[in-house]
Amino acid sequence: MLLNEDQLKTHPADSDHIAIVNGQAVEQLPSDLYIPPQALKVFLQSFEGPLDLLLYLIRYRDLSILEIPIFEISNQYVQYIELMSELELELAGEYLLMAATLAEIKSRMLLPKVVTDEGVEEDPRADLVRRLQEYEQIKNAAETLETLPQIGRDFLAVHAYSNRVIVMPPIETSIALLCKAYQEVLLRVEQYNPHQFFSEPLSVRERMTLILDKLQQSSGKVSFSELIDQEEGRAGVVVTFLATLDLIKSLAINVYQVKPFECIYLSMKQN
Amino acid sequence: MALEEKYVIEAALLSSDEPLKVQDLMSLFEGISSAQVKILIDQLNAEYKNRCIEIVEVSSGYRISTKKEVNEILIPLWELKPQKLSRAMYETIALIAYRQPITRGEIEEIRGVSVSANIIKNLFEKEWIKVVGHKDTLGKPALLATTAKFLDSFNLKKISDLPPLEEIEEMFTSYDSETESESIETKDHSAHQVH
Amino acid sequence: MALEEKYVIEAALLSSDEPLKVQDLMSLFEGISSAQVKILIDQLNAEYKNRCIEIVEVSSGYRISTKKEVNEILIPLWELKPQKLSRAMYETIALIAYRQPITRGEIEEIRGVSVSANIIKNLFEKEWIKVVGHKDTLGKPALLATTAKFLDSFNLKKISDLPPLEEIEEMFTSYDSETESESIETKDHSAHQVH
Repeated sequence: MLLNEDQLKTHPADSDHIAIVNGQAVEQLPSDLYIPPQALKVFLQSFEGPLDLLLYLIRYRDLSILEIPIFEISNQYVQYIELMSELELELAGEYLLMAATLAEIKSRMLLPKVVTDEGVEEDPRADLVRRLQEYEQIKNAAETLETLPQIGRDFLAVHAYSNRVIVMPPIETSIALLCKAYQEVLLRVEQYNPHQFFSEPLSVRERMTLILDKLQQSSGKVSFSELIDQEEGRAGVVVTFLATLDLIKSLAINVYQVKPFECIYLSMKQN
Repeated sequence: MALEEKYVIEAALLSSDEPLKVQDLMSLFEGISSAQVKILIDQLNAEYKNRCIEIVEVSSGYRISTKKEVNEILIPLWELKPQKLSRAMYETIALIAYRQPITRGEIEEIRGVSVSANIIKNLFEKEWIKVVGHKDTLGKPALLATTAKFLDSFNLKKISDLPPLEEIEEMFTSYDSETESESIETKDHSAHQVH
Repeated sequence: MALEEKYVIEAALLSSDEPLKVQDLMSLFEGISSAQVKILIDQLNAEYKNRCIEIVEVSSGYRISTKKEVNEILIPLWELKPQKLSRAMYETIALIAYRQPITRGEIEEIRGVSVSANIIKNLFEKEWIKVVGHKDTLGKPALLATTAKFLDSFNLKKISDLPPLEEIEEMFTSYDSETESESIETKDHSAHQVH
C-alpha cells in the first residue's frame, strides 16, 4: 500500500489525467481526484486549511499518518494548490507555507541522517505527523460534537408564562463587570480594526447628553451661555464647546449666530 | 414513537415565546379543523386540572401559564434569583455609558455583531437608557444615552465617575489574577443589587 | 386546593428562564431532602413518557426541554430557524472545550489556519466561551474557556461528559534516511489507522 522511491519513479502522479474545468483543460489534476469538474470548486473550497487537505490526501488512500509517504503526498499537495489557484480560489498563505514545509521535509529525507551526541536525528516527518494527528483528533471531536443534541437545532428549552408583576426581580449590577465589558469591547476593536478607535474624555460625552437634555426640555433654542456653569470656569466652557462641536459633527443639532460675537444659539434638528 | 397530537400542541405552546393562534396550531397537522384544535386544548386543560399550569386564551392567542395559586409559592424562587446581566447587555450598556450619545448602528459597528432588539428593549424597560435626539443621517437613528437611574443602579453620581480606560486596565490586571475563572456571567464579590 | 409537590416543581421549572438547581427546588418546600426532590423529578419524567417534553439535568441545573422527535414538527413555528454552524466554528469550539484554557494563537497553531474574528465573536455572542485570564507571554493573549451555557446548549452536565478524544498513536522517532522503504516495512505493524 505504500510506495517506495522506486515505485514513485515508475508511477508519475501527474500528466496522466486531464479534466475540463470551466471549459478549460486542467493538466495538473491530481491522479486520485475522481470528482466531477463542476463540483471541483466546491470540493476544493471545503478544506479547512492545509492540514485538512493533507489529511484528506492521506485518508483518501487509506494510508497511515504515522508512515506518511512524504514524496508522493507532497507532490499531490502541490498539484492541489496549483489547481486551487488555477480555479482562482482564494489561497490562504498557510497553504503555501505548508508547501514549503513539505519541500523541506522532502530534502531532509534525502540527506544522510545526522548522528549527534544526543543520538540519531529525529524523523523529519515527526513534527508534521504530530500536527496532523493533533488536528485529526480535534477534527473528529468537532464532528462528534456536531452530532450531539444541540439547543435550538434538536430541542428547545420550554417555558410557561407567569404573571410576575408583583415581583420585581432584583438586578445584579457590578461596576467592575461594566468596565470589564467596555475594556473587552475595546480590546476586540483594537485587535481587529487597528487605529479606528480612540478614547475621548468622558466629560465631553457626558456634556453632549446634558446639552441634548436641555434642548429637549426647552423644546426650542437655547443659547450657548445658558449651557455654561459659571462654577466650572474655563475648563467647563471648553468641555461645553467641544461637546457642541461634536454634536454638530454628529448632525444632532443646529447652531446659529446672527453676527460674529453675538449670542450662539443651539436647537434640536427637526425630524 | 407516535406523537399524540395534544402533546405536540403542548410542546408548541411551551416552546413559543409568544402566544400561538389556532391557525398556528392548525399548521402543525394536516387536515385538522380549528374545532378539533380547540377540543385538543380542552383535553389538555382537563389533564392540567391537578397541576399548576393551565392553557389560557389571551388576545394574541393561546399560551400556557402557571396558575395563580402556585405563583405565591414560586415568588421566593424568583426573588432568590437576582437578574444577571448578559455579556451582550454589559457591553451594550458600557458602550452607551462611555460613548453617549450613540446610535444602535454605531454600537453594532464597534461590537462587530448586531445588537438584538431585546437588549435595547430591556435597557429601556430598566429605564437605564433614553433617546436624547436623532442623528441627521439616513433613517434618523435615535441617539441613546444613559439615565439617572442607570447611575443609581451602578452607584455612580455622574458619568464622569466611570473609571477612565487607563484605570480599567490597572483594575483588571489585579482583578484577573484574583478571580481567574470569574467572568461576566458569574457572580462577583463587588456586585450589589438594585430593585 | 392542595398543590402536589411534583407539580409545583414542574411549574417552577417552567416559569424559570434558567435551569434550576436542586437547592433552588428544595427552597420551595419545608423539610425536603435533595434525594426527595430527585425522586419527584424522576416521577415527573415518567409521566412525560408519552409526551413531547422531558426534564434534563444540565450544567446549570434542571430544565424542561422538548424531545428531539417533536422538533421537526415545530420548526415551521419558530421565528428563528435553527442555524447551521460552520465546520470552522465546530473545530474552534471543540478545541476550546477539550483544551481549555487556550489562546487564539494556540487554536490557530493546531488548526493550521487563522481563526476568523467572526468565529470568536460569534462564540462570545452565544455565551459559549469566556476569558478566564491572560497568558503570561508576549501580548498577554486571552485564555479562552467554555461556559456553563455551552454545556447547557449540548445537554451536558460537565466537561468530562464530552465524548472522550481519540488517543494519538506514538510515532517511532528514529528513522533511517537511506533505507526509507525498509524502515517503513519494519514499522508496518504499528501503522494501523486511528479512527
